[in-house]
Parts: sequence; C-alpha cells; structure tokens
Amino acid sequence: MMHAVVDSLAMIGVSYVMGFLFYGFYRQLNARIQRRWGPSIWQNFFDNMKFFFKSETLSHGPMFFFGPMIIMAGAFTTVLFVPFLKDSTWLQGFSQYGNLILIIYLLVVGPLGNALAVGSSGNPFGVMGVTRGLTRLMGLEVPFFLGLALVMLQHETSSVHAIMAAQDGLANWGIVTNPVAFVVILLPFIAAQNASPFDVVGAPVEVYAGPRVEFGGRLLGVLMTQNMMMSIAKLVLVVDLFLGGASNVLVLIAKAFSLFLLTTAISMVFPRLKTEQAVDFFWKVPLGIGVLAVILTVWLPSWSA
Amino acid sequence: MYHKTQCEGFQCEQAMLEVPGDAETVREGVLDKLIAWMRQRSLFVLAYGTGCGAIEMRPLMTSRFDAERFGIIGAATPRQADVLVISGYLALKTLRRVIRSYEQMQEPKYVIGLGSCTINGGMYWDSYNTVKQVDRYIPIDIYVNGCMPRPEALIEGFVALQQRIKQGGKAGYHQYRENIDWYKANQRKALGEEMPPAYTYDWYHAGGVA
Amino acid sequence: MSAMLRLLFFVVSLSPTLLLVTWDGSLSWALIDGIRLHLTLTPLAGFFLTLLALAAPLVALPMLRRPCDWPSLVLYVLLLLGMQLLLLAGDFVSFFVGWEVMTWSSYLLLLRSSRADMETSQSFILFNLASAFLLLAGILVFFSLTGDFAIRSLAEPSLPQALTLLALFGLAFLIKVGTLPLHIWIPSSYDQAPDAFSAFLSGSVSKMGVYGLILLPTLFPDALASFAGRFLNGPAFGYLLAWVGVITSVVATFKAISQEDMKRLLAYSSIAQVGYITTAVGVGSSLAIAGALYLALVHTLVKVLLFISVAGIVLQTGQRQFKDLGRLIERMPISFFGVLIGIIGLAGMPPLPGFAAKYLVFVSLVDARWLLLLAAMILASTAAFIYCYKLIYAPFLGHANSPGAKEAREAPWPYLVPQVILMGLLVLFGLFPGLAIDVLIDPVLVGLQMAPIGAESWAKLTTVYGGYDGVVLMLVFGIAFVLVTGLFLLLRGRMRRAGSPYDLSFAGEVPTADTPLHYGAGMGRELRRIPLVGWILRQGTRGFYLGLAGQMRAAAALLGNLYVGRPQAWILIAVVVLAASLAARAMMGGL
Amino acid sequence: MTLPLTPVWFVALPLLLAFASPLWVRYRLLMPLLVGTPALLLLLAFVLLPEVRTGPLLETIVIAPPLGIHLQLDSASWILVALISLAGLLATAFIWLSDAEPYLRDRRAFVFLLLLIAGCNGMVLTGDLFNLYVFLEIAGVSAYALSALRRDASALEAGLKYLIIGSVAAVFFLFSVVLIYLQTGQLNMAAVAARFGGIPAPMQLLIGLLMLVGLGIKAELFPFNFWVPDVYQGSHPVLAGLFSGLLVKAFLFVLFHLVFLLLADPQVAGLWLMGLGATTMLIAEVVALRQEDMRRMLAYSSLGQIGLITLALGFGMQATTAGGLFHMVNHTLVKLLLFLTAAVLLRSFVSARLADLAGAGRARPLAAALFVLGALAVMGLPPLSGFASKLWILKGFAEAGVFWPVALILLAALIEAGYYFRWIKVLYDPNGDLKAAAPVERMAYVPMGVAAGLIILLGVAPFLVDDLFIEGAQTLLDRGAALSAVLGAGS
Repeated sequence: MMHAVVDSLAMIGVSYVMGFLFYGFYRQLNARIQRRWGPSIWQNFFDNMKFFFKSETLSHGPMFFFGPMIIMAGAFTTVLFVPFLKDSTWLQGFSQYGNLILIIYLLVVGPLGNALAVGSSGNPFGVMGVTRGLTRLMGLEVPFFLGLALVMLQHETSSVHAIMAAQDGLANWGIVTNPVAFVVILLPFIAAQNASPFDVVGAPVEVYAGPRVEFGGRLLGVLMTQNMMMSIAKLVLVVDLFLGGASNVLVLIAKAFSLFLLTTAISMVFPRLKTEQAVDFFWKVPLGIGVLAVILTVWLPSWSA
Repeated sequence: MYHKTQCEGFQCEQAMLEVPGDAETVREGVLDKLIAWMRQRSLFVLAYGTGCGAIEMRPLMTSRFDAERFGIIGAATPRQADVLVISGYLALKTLRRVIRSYEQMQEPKYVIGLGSCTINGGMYWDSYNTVKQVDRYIPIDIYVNGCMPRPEALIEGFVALQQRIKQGGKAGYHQYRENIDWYKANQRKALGEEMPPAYTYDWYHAGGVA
Repeated sequence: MSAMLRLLFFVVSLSPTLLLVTWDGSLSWALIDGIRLHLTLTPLAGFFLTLLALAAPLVALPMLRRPCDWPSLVLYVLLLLGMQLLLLAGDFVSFFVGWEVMTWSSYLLLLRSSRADMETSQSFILFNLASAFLLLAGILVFFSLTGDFAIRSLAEPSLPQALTLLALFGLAFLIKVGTLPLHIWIPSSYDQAPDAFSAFLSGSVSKMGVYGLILLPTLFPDALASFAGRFLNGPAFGYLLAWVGVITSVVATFKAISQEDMKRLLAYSSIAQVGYITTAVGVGSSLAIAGALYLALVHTLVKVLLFISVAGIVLQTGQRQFKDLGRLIERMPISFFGVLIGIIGLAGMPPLPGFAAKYLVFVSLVDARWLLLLAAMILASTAAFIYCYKLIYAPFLGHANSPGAKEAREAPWPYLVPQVILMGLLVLFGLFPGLAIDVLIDPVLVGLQMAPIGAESWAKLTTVYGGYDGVVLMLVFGIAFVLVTGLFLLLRGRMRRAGSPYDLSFAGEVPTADTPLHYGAGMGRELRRIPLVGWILRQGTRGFYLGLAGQMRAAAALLGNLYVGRPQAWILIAVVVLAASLAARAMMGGL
Repeated sequence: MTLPLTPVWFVALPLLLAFASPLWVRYRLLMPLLVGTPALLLLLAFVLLPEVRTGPLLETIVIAPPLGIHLQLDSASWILVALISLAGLLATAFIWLSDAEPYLRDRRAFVFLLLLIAGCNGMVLTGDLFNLYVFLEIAGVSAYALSALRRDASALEAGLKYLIIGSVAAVFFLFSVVLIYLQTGQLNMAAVAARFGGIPAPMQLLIGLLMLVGLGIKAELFPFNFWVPDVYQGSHPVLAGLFSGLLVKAFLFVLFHLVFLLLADPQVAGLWLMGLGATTMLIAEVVALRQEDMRRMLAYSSLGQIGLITLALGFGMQATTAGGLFHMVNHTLVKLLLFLTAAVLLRSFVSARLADLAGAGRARPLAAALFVLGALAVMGLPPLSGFASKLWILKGFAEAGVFWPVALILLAALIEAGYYFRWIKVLYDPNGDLKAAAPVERMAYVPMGVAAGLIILLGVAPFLVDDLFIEGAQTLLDRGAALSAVLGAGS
C-alpha cells in the first residue's frame, strides 16, 4: 500500500519534471533554430507556477471547473498505467492492472472531459477547437492503432509489460524487429503530442487558442501541467514498445529524450496543416504504409506458409 | 529610464485618489517573493494591435530582439494574458474593446502604454476621436514614450515592469479595483451609449467571490 | 380503474423478468398438421431475454405517463409477448411467429406517433416483412432438408444448400440489424417513432437480429469453415460479414455526425453499434462472440438510457433539433448525467463497460490477425467521439437557442427513474467488467460449445491477450480526481463566477443573445472537406429504393391497364385465349 | 314426425323460404329469416358432420334417367357448405344488425340472397353436370341482380357488366357440358369421369379449355378476371364480400372438383392451373398497389388470394390441398371482415377513397382496428389464421421440394403488404381530420367481431380443425374412392 502510494507519487513527479524540462528544451531548441537565445530551460516551470498562483480565476459554472480536474485525473491515471521501467518494482504504478488498449483509450478520457468544460463555457471558438481536435484524433488514431496492433500481433499480447520483457538486447528492440510499425506510428504520434505540423487544434491566430480560449488563471495551469505529463506518458509508452523500455530512470530519460529529439526535429521544419489536410494525410500516407505493412507482415507469411 | 515619481498635470487628479502605497502593508512572505519572482519571469502579452505601435511588437517577439528570453511571449486570449500592451493611440471604438479585454484578463494583470499617444494623445492631441489620456480609463503600470519607441525601449519597459512585479506592492489592477467608480464614470463619459453591459464589471463591487 | 390498468401493464412489462426467474423445462403447443411449437430456453436466448427483461420495464415507465395512449400499451404488451416467444422458440415456427408478431406490433406502435410519415412507415414495414419472409423462406428450405422445424445444427449440408440457407437467413437478420445497404428503414423510423418507444426499438428490437446472427452459425457448425476455408486466423466467410459490419459502422458513424436531429443521430449511432456487433459475429471466435454479447448488453443499456433522456428533453422543450437546444445542463442536470454516462458508454471509454466490450472485440480481431478490419473499426469508434460530443454539447452546453430550451424544467420522474437505474447498471458493469462475463456471457459461450472467457474476479476482465481491472482503474481515477480537486482548492486565489453566459472572450466584443454563439447545428459540418468523408456523406441508398418503388408503381400502372372497364374486351380476351391455346396446341401437333 | 336430415335441405330450405317471401313480408319475418336460414344450415352442417366424417352422404332424386339430381356431401364439400352458411350468416347478420340501406333489407334482396346461398350450396353439392350448370345459373343470376340492386348508375353498370360476362362464362361452360354429353352420353360426374379417359385427346383438350374458360371467368383466374374490380366496386361492399367470400370459393371448388374427378392424371392440368394461379396472384397484387378506392383494392387483393388458393390446390399434394382449403375458409372470413369494414367506413365517411379516409382510425377506432386485423390476417401474419393456412401450403411445397411457388407466394405477400400497410397508415394518419358523416349501429360490429374472433381462434389454435381439412383434401384427391362411392352405390 505504502509502496503503491510512494511509487505513484514518484511517477507523477518524474513525469512532471521530465515534462517541463523536455518542453523547456523544446523551446530552447526552437529558439536556436530561429537564431535567438530563447528562454531558460526552466521557462515552462515558471509559466506553469505563475498560472498556479494567479490570484483570480474565472469559472463558467461547475462543469467548467470540473473539466480540468477530469483531464488532470485522466493524466494521472494514464501516467500510472504506463510502466516507466522494466525489471523493477519502482515506477510501475498500476500498470499490471492495465494494458496497451486501455492506455490508448485513457489518453482520450481527459481531453473529452475537458471538452465538456469547453462546451459549458459557451464560447464557440472553444467548441470549434474541440471539434478540430476530435477530427484530428479520428485521423491519427487509425494509423496509430494499426501500428500498435502490429506490435500486439508480433508479441501476441496487449500487455505492455510482456512486450517490454520480450525486447531484451538491442537486436530485439521493437524498432529493429518491427521497423514498419514504428514508421507507421511516428507521424500520428507527433499529432498525438499536439506538435507541429498537426497543431491546428489550439492555433492562437486561427481559432483563438481553441479549446483553451476561456481558461485562465489556475485552471490554465492545470491544463498545462496535464499536457506535459501526458506527453511524457506517451513518450514513455513508445519507448516501452519500440525502444526496449528502460531499466533505470537515466536510461529512461535518455531514450525518451532521443525519441523526443526525433519528433521535435520533424515537427520543427514543417508548417502547420489544416485539420482536413492532416486527416487526409494520415489516411493516405501513414495508413497506406500500415496497410502495406499488414500485407507484408501478416498476409504474405500466412499465404506462403 | 523614466520612472513616474510624481504627478504632472492631469495625472495629479489620479494621484489624489491614490492611497499611499505603504499605508497598507502587503504581507510579504518567502512564498510571496518566490511567486512574485516566477510571475515576473513569465509575462504573457495580449497582442492587441490598437495603433501603429503594434508594428513594433513583431520585431520584439521575433528573432532580432527575442523577448522570449525574458519569458515574454504572446497570448491569444485575454484570459491567458498577464500584460496588456496598448500599442499607440486609442480611438473611442477601440477603447471599448480595450476595456473589455482588460477586464477579462485575470489578476495579477498589468498594462503597458506604448508611445506618446497613450500619455497625452501624441500627434493626435487635437483629434476628435482619439483618447488623450488612457489612464483615465484603465490604469497604466508602465509608459514607454516615444513616437514610436524602438523595441529596445519596449524591452526596457518590460524589464522595468518585471522589476516592479518582483518588488511587489500595489499595481495598476489594485488601483482599478479600488477606484472602479471613478474609472467607470470616465469610461461612461467617453463611451456613452456604447458602454459595455453592467455584468461585465459589477463583480468589482460585489467583491467578486464566486 | 385507470390506475389498476397501468399497474397491470407495468406487471406485464415485467414478464420477461418473471419468465427468466420462473422458467424451467419446456412447453409445447400444437399448431396444424403435426407442426408443434416447442418452447425452451437456451442459454443464448436466456442472455437476450435478460436484455429484454432489463429494457422492457424501463421503457414501460415513460409510456405510462399521463395522458397515456392505451392502444400503444396494448401493442407494447403484444410486442413483448412476441419477443418472448421468439426468444423461447425451440423451433423455427415459433421463432417466426415471434418474429412476425414483433414486426407488426412494432409497426403499429410506430404509427402511434404523430410524426410518422408514409415513407418511413412503409420502409419500416416493407424491410421488416422482407426480412421476415426471407426468414420464412430459409426456414422452409431448412425444413425440406431436415424434415422438421426444430432449431438444430444441420448435419452435412451440401455447398449450394448451405449457401442458400446462409443467404436467406443472413439477409433476413442483416435487414433486422440494419447493415449497410439494408439500413435505410432505421434512421427515419427510430426518429419518428414515439419517443419512449424509440428506446425500445433501438435497445431491444434490433437485438433480435443480433440474436439471429449469433444463432445462425450454430445451424451449420462445420460447414462454414469447411467450404470457404480460413483467412488468416479466422473463417473466410466471416471476413466478408465482418467487413459488412465495419463498413456499416464507418458509414453510419459519419452519417450520425452530420445529423441535425437528436433522435436521428442516435438512430445512426445505433446502426454503427450494431455494425460492430456484426463484425464481432463475423470473427466468430469465443473472444469475439463474448465481445458481441457484451456489446449487445452495453448497447441495450446505453441506447435505452440515451433515448429516454432525449425523450425527456423533447418532452420538456418541444425541440429536437440541435440548433434549437442548448444550456440545459442547469435546467436538466439529471438528464445531463444520463446523457453523459450514456455517451461515455457509447464511445467505449474506459471506466464504463463499453470499453470492456470493445476491448474484447479488438483483441479478437488481433487474434484473428484481421488488422485492416481493426483499423477500420478504430476509425468508426474514434469518429464516434465527435457525435457523442455533439450529442452532449448541443442540448446541454453552449447557449440556449429557443424559448423552449430557455424555460425547460427537469424531466418528470417516469423519465428519470429509468435513467438513474441504467446509469447505476452501467457504472456497476464498468466497475466489474468480469461480472457480465461471469454471470451473463460465459454460460452462453458454454451453451454454444465455445471456450468460456473466465473471470478470476468480477473486477477483472481477463483474456489471453491480457486484461484490466475495473475496480483499480475506477479507484485510481477517482482518487486522482479527488486529490486534484482538493489540491486545486487549496491553492490561494479567488474563483470568480462569470457574471453572465455571455461573458466570453470574444475578441474584445460583448456578445449578446442575438450573437450566433451556439455551435450545435454546424458541428461536424467541416468534416465534409475531408475527401473520404465527403464522398461517404454524398452517397445514399434512398434514391435506389425510391427508384425501386417508382418502378413498382409504374409496373402496377402498366398492368392496371389490363383491367379495362369494357365487357367486350373481356369477352374478346377470353375467346382469344381459348383460340390461342387451341392453336398453340395444334401447332405443337397435338390435334 | 322427424324431418330426415339430408343434404337436400342445403338447397331446398333457402329455395323454399325465398319463394315464400311474400308471406314473410306480411309477418315481418324477413330479417329474422334472412339470418336464420344460413344459421339453420350451419347448424345442419354441424349435425351432419359426424356422419360425413365416416363416409360421403349421397342423395339422388331421380327425375328421368339419366336425368336426376345427385347431391353428394363428403368431407370436402362439407367444408364449403359450412363455409357458405357461415359467410351467409355473417353477411346477413350484418345487413340486419347494421340497419343497412333499405334496398338490402327488402324482399328482393331477401330472395336473391337466399337464392345465392342455395345456388352455391347446390354447385358444391351436386354430382351432376347439368345440375351444376343450373345451380351455376341460379347463383349467377342472383349475383347479377344483387349487384344491380341499388339502382343507381354505378350499380346498374356493375350489374350489367356482371350479367354479360357471367352469361358468356355460362355459355362456355354449357358448351363443355354439351360436348361431354355428346361424347359420353352421361351427365353424372362420376359416370362421366369413368369414361372421360375414353374421349379422344383433342376433344378432351377442347372440353377442358372450354370448362377452364367458363369456370375461370367465374372463379376469377387471370386472363378472365378483368370484370372483377368493376363489379366489386359497383356493388355494395357486403355483397362484394359475399361474392368474394362465397361465390368465388364455390366456383373454385367446382373447378378443382372437376379437375380432380375427371382427370385420371391431374398433373398437366394442375401445372396449368398453378401457372394461372401464380400469374393471377402476382398481377393482381401488383395492380392493387395503385388502387385508390378501398373496394377496388380489396377486389384485387381478393384476386391475389384466389390465385394463391389456385396455386395451392393445383399442386395436388395433400398438404397443399388441405392448406388451400383452409386458406379458402380463412380468406372468406377475412375478406368478409374487410368488406364489412369497408361498408362501415363507406357509410361513415361517404367515400371509400384513400384520400378521403385519412385519419379515419380516430373517428372509427373499432372499424379501423378490425381492418388492421383483417389486413394482417390476409397477409398471413401470425398469430392470425391466414398464417396457419399459408404455412400449411408453404410447408406442403417445401416437403415436395418445389420452391418456385414458395418464392412467388412470399413475394406476393410482400407486395400485398406494400398496399395494405399504405391503407393502414392512411387510416391512422395523424394529420387527417375526419368527422364521421353518419352514425353506425353498434350492433353492426357483432358479425365483424365474430369473424375477427374466428380469425384469431383459427390462428392460435388451428389444430382444432386441421383434421377436417386433411380429410377434405383426401376426399378431394382420392378419385378412385369418389368414383366407387357413386358408381358402386349406383350400380
């Protein structure tokens, strides 16, 4: 019991710290690419704390207040159901009670809860943003889930633990044994992180910050926090599935960071897509690769056998 | 660097309304200092292009002057913003929007008046349609004068604002809250029929506890 | 008198429950010429009887509200009796009798609505009767093979026989569940049926088609696999069915998103959900059948809940279009929670049992290695989030858009009680995903001679592909929620309630009641710009069926010209026919 | 003194009562006797039932050999006789109880109705071809007169048309009887049947075709049934119900009685008749889709059902034949119910057109409900009697492994649903705002209720009567037994 509590707090702490540091790094890197100095690596932490200590917060009613609470609880739950380490009793959370499909769905629970809050604020721009988000989700989930299904099929389980355990040694990493699946999920993964070029959902100049338009003060702080934690959960999940997991925190950070670097490098150089362009893209390119992958790795072997 | 130390001209009218800053001692614990430090490190600016000064905001935010290294970045909606930059002259039409945006920002919030127009109407001093003294309508924390001031001056203004935040004490939004009747009377005089509906500000009287 | 009749009606609506509790052994009733109706209760039928027992009294409650429509009540009782007969059927004749009684009584119930128009009612009854007659044809073919009407597996049908049977039965059941080209009767009839009865149509009546679909493979256990072979790790024939189901779900989901009427949206969503069930039946493995049954359970609970909530909204506001509603959350909070729980179940979100059902189906698809189907199904179930959001946003959130919505009050208790019960059931099954497996589904699987799923505890859903623990999930989420809220409230600072619903961040403007702020009607419209979705939304089968009806009428006109009103023509024809027959005979050399 | 209970009464009683009608007018007994006669006949039929089930009752009244009146009451004709009496009872009861139009309640109507019943009974019972012709004419003439009773343009037109086509049919039939007599020298059916095989094949064909055309016109088979809608529409709905429920059934029975009796191998003729039946059924159902007048619609529906019965009887298997006979009974009940409903609606709303009946279900809920019941039964939806008989027929086809009739019957039922449910929808149209023009006697619903009750009873518990139909079918199909019964007794 005590172990579970401490472990959970540790996971939440780790994901939060990793979250703001990674995002701080992202802003730094972005600045350097644009030939400026950029903010300090702690900037996200400052922003977040500033919002948490705003002295005034506007609410549009109970549902508006509970939305961010739901999304935050969803982020905690997601983090706690993703195993951070393998072969360790620490940073496991409640992951043995869950599985890959559950995690994929948990990733969506919070945002949908928040969508209710956005709706109850009555701001049409917020709802417009939510619709765009859901549309993008519809686009990205298909190839994303197809890639994960390829992994599930490869290991014949939906348990993240089992998939991690099967990848001992560099040669058995998912990215080596099942590279197509990694390619299939990579771009949808970037979209799932709400990163450029798929970040039209909250685009400030297009939909007036989208879903967050009415959130300010401490509620916005909550939203920022959960965003950082959720990103880390997704990163760790992909690390678990394709990069063989990690046996200690340092390795975890290293692997997650390298993956983050890869996605950042991609998202830095592409301009923003419109929602329908993004969806169409997902259904053509990553899904096309996915279909090819299914034909190559599932159909052909069964026919030749 | 110009700091407002004593009132001149019309500003004296406001100074008479002000309670001396140290009459009410603000509780300053370690946490408050820490919070104040975080606040000044992270200023979200409502990029509201009211006048020609808005053109100076772009170089400020982009690579040449890179305001982000001070933690200053743009915010899309007033709900998320900490600083409202009134970038130049205000017409009566825009004044209403500025007031509305200012009231929608969540405390602590600050206003920077950019350019001479915000101080005394600047080159529009005799226009029938331009607001001459912006701080009759909303409280201005920092003026950056010039026509137009260069981004360096603007950065200086921001840094000055950061320093004031770090020091703590009363800011413009306290003043607005305390003298709301005076501000509203001025606004009503200027806007007349166009005054925003009462629900947008009557919570200032009610103490604003939800 | 009236009160007694109401009570009697309610007791009759409990009859599936009573039947479930008291039924033992079997019953038989002679019909004609040696045809006997045998009534027994198989585990599979027992499962669907449980669903009926859940839905029947809950739908009966709102129907009892004064002033109640007595013919509707009588028809509802008939419908219930028909469905019970259908489920108890041990032979095809009683199955058919139950099926038909269900069909016509539900049609007559549909007519009780003041909104039912000719096209809807005709399409409803014609499609359902076509289904019934196909079923009857199948039954007769089956009879000619076995020599009696008992429902049992066929020993060794030849390929054409099996194909004929499969086509007849399959079409009959697919019309009933409403898979793709055969779905046209569903949306308008669910929309136009009396509001409470729509819940029953979607929640229970459509399940009878599912019952048939699951029953169908048991008729020829080996034949299916043997003649079509296997595709990857599942039956090849099922692959076809599964695609039919998935395409149905995808198309119906997009159609649902584009609807502007609450009940039509729910109708399309119903088609989509049943499409998932069809897919699962197509996979046919033990996991998949468990998933199909689970989906059927969840769909019954959710659709009854949602339709009753919507019926309450329509009752209180008089509006059913998304554009006319809004901000009912403050006026109808219990209905809001009803719809909220309903859409969480509908979307298959984790804490509620919808997820458990979808999990089983997904895993069974992975197990069968049918990944493309899985991808298409994911498309449908994520696109479903959009209409789920539309369903809760447009009536309950945003801004009230009509006088009815501005002045509505909470729905009366006959609408609320079923909602509360159903919410409770959904949460219960969500907490204990193994409960439904252990109590409801495993007996059916054993009855179908399949491997049971098994549940180590009621809180856990376990499959060979891993599982999850509903109680832990709910606890973690709940504790996190309480913790987050508590911590948040501990932070310093004021919470301020917006002074008005129009106190919005609106580009410095102050919106008024005239400003078009409600996004309910247009939501999802922009999806048309996605090429695939736009293409799907432009297609429709209505034109085809209208054309068919038009051709039929043209043929009727043409043939009607034969029936002229001139006696000389009649005599002429008689003589000519006589002469022609004789001449023909003479030409053939007979004379 | 006890009156001998013999089949003669089925013909004699209505004839006697009809001719003594002035007496009844004087004593105001017209209506009670009109209803009482079929009731008595029905009672008589049930009294005779146990005897009939042991063997056929034969009754010969010799006039001058070979002329004579042969009456034969066997299990098959018993069904028809009982049906005719029942249908007569229901229709006349409706006329009495509903306080129907005066022209249906006066002496002429009384005479013609009883003559119609006598003629039909005679046709069904007779074992003699010439008597058959006579009864056919009696029934026919009374039917023409009945349809023209109303004395307005449409009724007179209907009567005239009926008269013309009916006479032509009678001529065709008479030709065939004459030819048979010339060829065999016999008019007794059994005797003719024994020698029919000896007639040269072309002559057989000619006789068969003449008979087919003659009886086909009367029995409303496809290329000969164009007169039906006009006559049914022009006549009072009760009379149309009687024609459809009673007269046509008698003709149809005669047709098949002759086919099964005369032909040693009814296969060929059976196939022809099945073809005719199927065509009749499909064409009538399709045409009915566009009918805007309830009486016309019911007429086409009636044709469709006749086609179905022909299809079933023509197959000549025991199960289909029994089912066909059962369907005759059901169809009579149902059509009578529907036509009586039409009568009620016509009376209430003056018009029987689709457009004028929108929303009639609220003004006349009971009538509309009975219409729905009848419509469901006629489409063969369980648990009503139409289902039991249709299932029986279909089962017979399935047992024999012949599936094209099954497909056609189901297709026809679907088309039938297309128009019946259109009518039902219109009757319950929520937007129609109808006010009843004339009141309807409550008692008028009694005969309709009885018919509806029978429909439900026969649908839920058809096993009560299925023995009768099996025996009837056996009698109808067993040519050898029929011949030996008559000839053996006669020789």
